[in-house]
Amino acid sequence: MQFDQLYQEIILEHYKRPHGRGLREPFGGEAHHVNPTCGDEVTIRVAVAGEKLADVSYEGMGCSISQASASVLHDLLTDQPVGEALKVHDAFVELMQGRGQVEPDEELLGDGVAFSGVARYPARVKCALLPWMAFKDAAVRAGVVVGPEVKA
Amino acid sequence: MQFDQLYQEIILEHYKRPHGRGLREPFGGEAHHVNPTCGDEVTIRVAVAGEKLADVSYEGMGCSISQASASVLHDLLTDQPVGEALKVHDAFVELMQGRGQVEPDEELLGDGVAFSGVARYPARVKCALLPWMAFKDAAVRAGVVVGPEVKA
Amino acid sequence: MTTLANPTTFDVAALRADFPILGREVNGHPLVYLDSANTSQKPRQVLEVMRAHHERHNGNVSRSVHTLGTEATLAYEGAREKVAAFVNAPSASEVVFGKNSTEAINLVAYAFSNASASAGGDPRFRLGPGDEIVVSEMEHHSNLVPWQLLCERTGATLRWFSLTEEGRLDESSLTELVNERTKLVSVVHMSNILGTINDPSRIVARAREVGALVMLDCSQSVPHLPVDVQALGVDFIAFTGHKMLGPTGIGVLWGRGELLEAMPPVFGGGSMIETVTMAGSTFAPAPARFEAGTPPIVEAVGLGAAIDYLSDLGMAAVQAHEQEITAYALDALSSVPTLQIFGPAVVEGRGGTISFALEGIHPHDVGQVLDDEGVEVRVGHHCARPVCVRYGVPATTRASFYVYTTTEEVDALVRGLERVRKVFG
Amino acid sequence: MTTLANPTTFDVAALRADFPILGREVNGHPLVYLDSANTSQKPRQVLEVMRAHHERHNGNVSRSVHTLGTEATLAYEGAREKVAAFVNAPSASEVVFGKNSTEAINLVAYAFSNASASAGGDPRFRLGPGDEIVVSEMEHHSNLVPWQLLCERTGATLRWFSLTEEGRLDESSLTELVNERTKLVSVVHMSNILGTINDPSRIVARAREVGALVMLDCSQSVPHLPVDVQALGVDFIAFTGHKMLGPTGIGVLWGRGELLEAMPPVFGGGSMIETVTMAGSTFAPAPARFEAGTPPIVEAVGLGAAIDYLSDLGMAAVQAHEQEITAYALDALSSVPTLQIFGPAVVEGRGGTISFALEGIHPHDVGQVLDDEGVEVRVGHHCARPVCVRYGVPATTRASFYVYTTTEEVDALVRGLERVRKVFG
Ligand SMILES: Cc1ncc(COP(=O)(O)O)c(C=O)c1O
Ligand SMILES: Cc1ncc(COP(=O)(O)O)c(C=O)c1O
Repeated sequence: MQFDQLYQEIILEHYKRPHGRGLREPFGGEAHHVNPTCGDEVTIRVAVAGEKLADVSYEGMGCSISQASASVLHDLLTDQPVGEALKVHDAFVELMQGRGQVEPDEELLGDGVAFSGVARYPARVKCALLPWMAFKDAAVRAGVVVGPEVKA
Repeated sequence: MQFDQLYQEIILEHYKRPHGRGLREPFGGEAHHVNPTCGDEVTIRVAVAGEKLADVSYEGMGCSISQASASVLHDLLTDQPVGEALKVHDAFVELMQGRGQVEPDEELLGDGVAFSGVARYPARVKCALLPWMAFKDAAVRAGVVVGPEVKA
Repeated sequence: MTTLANPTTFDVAALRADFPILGREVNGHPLVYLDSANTSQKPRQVLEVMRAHHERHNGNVSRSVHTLGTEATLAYEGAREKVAAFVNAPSASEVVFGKNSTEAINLVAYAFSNASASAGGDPRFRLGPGDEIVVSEMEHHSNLVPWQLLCERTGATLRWFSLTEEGRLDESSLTELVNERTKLVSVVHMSNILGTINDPSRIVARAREVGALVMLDCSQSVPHLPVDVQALGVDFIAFTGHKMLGPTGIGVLWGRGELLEAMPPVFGGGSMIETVTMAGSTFAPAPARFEAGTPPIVEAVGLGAAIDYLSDLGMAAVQAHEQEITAYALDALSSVPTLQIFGPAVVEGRGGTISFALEGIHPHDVGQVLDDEGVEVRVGHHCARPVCVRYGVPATTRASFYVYTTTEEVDALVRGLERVRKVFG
Repeated sequence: MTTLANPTTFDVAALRADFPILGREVNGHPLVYLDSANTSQKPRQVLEVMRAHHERHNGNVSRSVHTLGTEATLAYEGAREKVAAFVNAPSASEVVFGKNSTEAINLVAYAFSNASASAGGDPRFRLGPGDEIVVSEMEHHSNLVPWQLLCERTGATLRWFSLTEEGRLDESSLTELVNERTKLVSVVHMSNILGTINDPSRIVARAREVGALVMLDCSQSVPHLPVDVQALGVDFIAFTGHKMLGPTGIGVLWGRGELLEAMPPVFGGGSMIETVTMAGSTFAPAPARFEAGTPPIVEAVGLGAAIDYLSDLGMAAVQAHEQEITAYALDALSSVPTLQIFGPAVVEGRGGTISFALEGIHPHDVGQVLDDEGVEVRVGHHCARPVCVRYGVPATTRASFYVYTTTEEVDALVRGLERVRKVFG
């Protein structure tokens, strides 16, 4: 059923027991994003060490989808080489904007695959993307060079 | 037929051979009115002598209805006692705004009765009323005391 | 149309048959539409009038002498008369059509700035540094942001009523807040988030003492209760067609005739002029002066049909029905564990719009589970973010009722909330 | 839908069956509707899409997570994409919906005044004494009065192109008229009174030289010919749904993305915000920033359906059909004694809108007699009074054509004019 695909166990798990939550020092860039329709907020901090993202920390308040998405983002990107992290970012954004037509890459996206069902709910895509958009801004502020804007 | 009631012979006669046309001196008040939807214009001058309207002169440019109406207005109001003229004015306005439901007073309105058919054409009521509205303003400026505003 | 002999009641089940959309399913369940404060559904009577207009009488208004144009003009102006009668306006020429409430409010705000910018502006509409505009913390963004922008443009100061814990206007500071510097007070008649119905009488009395104008945002009141502009004693009201069984694309500004006459034009264009030359123009009297361009013709006609429908029901009956549903819902919701209501907990002085929170569960998730059951509620800040801030929540879940709402639908909401608590408990 | 294999033509007789109103009678005669430049008739395909939206998918947009809200949002945003594609806009986010062309033009005018009033306003939109705005003597009041009012608000100067005897823009003074002081040139693409189609390419080139923005009033062109904003090279265009087979209550502002981003908000309210506090607000990116309040949802959906209908016909075919009718009408009208045409006498560089005078007979009377024959034409100054002044007449009679117009209808017009001459001769 579509609804169960939206709220997959993995998402509810991340929501109830988020990984790596909390804003940590040191960091190279920070971004705060708001979803204007619902007031959900997230702050992301990115710490770069050499070629790697040494830490991606976050704080936020919002629905299960946006909070679980931040938790998954933390898992997927922390300790990753910068180039790899941006690839994951792009793959996640592509999945979310695919209206349910994009086949997710399990290798790349890990728990992020659980968000496939969200792509069928246009009103919720913004929730899932909120931390990822903030991450991108934070990464830029941390000095990471990224590709062209992706629109949510 | 409705259409023939609109363009009664009397109206076409007044249109083709208007009575008392031209702006004359002396006058006590003048008013210039424009119909904003079609650009029709009329200027009316009122000269009061004692209790009487010594002259109602006019100049204008517009359709058969507005021009014939000015001609009839001149006929009906010139040389009339002020009170009588205002009665005629009010009767004419009432006839025009009556959507064809008002029985005109032949005694009072003379050739003005020919405009009964116009009242069935909401878009043309403004044409017929144009000179009468200007007359009222001109009369006020000539010192005549009139009743409350009537809206066209 | 479904009216009964008793003027204070109507047969809701029969009336529902007038609303085609109520027959549809959502996610395999019968639609339970509890989002009428956001936008209402439309009865077939309204849709049929609009269709007939399109198929028989479509023409542009106030510009043609031809038959179609005349018929369209009569229909459009007839709608204006219906609107005037519905809110007991002294004259149809006090009714200005625009596209929604938001535009109506902005129109007044820009009349203030245009009057302030021109030397000959009417003093009642002239604003500058030192002058004050008063709103409340309960406003919809549409009755807040236009005044914030106006204050930025003119240098005036925005002030506001705060709210009590119970979700009512705190009028304790009325005399200080509305003072000699106040040029305008603009407050909401019925809150779209708390359901609170404000009685503007003390505010109006105080405004009269200090010579301030009063605008009432009636977007939520005109659809749901009898509104009489003369009894209210205010200067302007705004409301919107789509929340009162009419189509989108049509809104109303009502203003006292002498004020509309004193207001400078805001939008320039066709139909609002008296005469135009390249060097300058003069303007038509109200309401035409404020209706530049081709107006929402078929939308006004649709609003007229919606007003006919509501008038046939009787606004007193509409309000009585909603009071009943609201009392039932307040009671039923109080049985849901961990549920907290924002706004008045009693039916007195409130309408059929109830915002609430389930402890620890985000409104988005509440709304999503309910939608899966066919229950359509709104979640978010409801374009009234300061209210959320006031009560310390980022967002709420809101159920709102209308003429077609039944107690069974409230039951479906309560059942849905049980499932929400199961999924996220 | 009535398309034929040949892409440059369609079967008008068959297409007419799509328009219910064309089956009605006026004063005992079959309706001959020659007033499409004023407002067009609507095919049943458009009416059906609107009705289906009301009966199945009605909800408010961009505010709900529920199914109805999501469906309504997809329909509304889908319409935005159709509009963008129709005028070849690079992105749907460059399409701003409002209630008509007039609002679209006023929106740009108020963006200029708001930018001028604030210290941080983008220099391209800042206006003051010494700056100039250029229009033409051919403008509809809706593309003239907003700029007059803007100049009054800011102290800028309004200047204009004059017209040639043949009814064309006189561009001989282009380099003097559009100069370093010019901030904006706003001209009509196709005149609603003369029928003239202006080629903006020289104006655009000159504006680029001096750094001025260019707006094109496409109210009459988008409905009748292929319009490509990228090929035109302008900065803004405005058009209106009701003239292109869509409903009233919907209009479009297209603007280049980077310009929309640089424009301050005009109307405040719901949906145009990023975050709101009592003390101040921040705003959403375009197009949302310019769509305060509940937008004309079903009207946008109707416009989308109208665009589908026109696209199925093919805009090249639509234009070809009108060229044919116009050539026929220019020829037929030239046979009427004492008839004088205002505007280009040849079909080249003009559209299917023909204004004329019958010597000594007032247009009101012409229109009235024609209406008695079921022939609906517009009479008056057509919201372009300066054009009338230019050609020394208070008003004109205007016949205008569209996809459903036939040569038989032109014949009926010519027969009607004979009767006019009999009654008033
Ligand atoms: C050239 C032109 N510009 C602007 C307008 C205004 O369009 P609307 O009345 O839909 O705002 C019109 C039509 O009335 C027009 O023909
Ligand atoms: C109290 C209140 N004011 C203003 C508005 C704005 O109405 P609209 O969006 O139709 O302009 C709304 C509804 O959205 C409302 O509930």
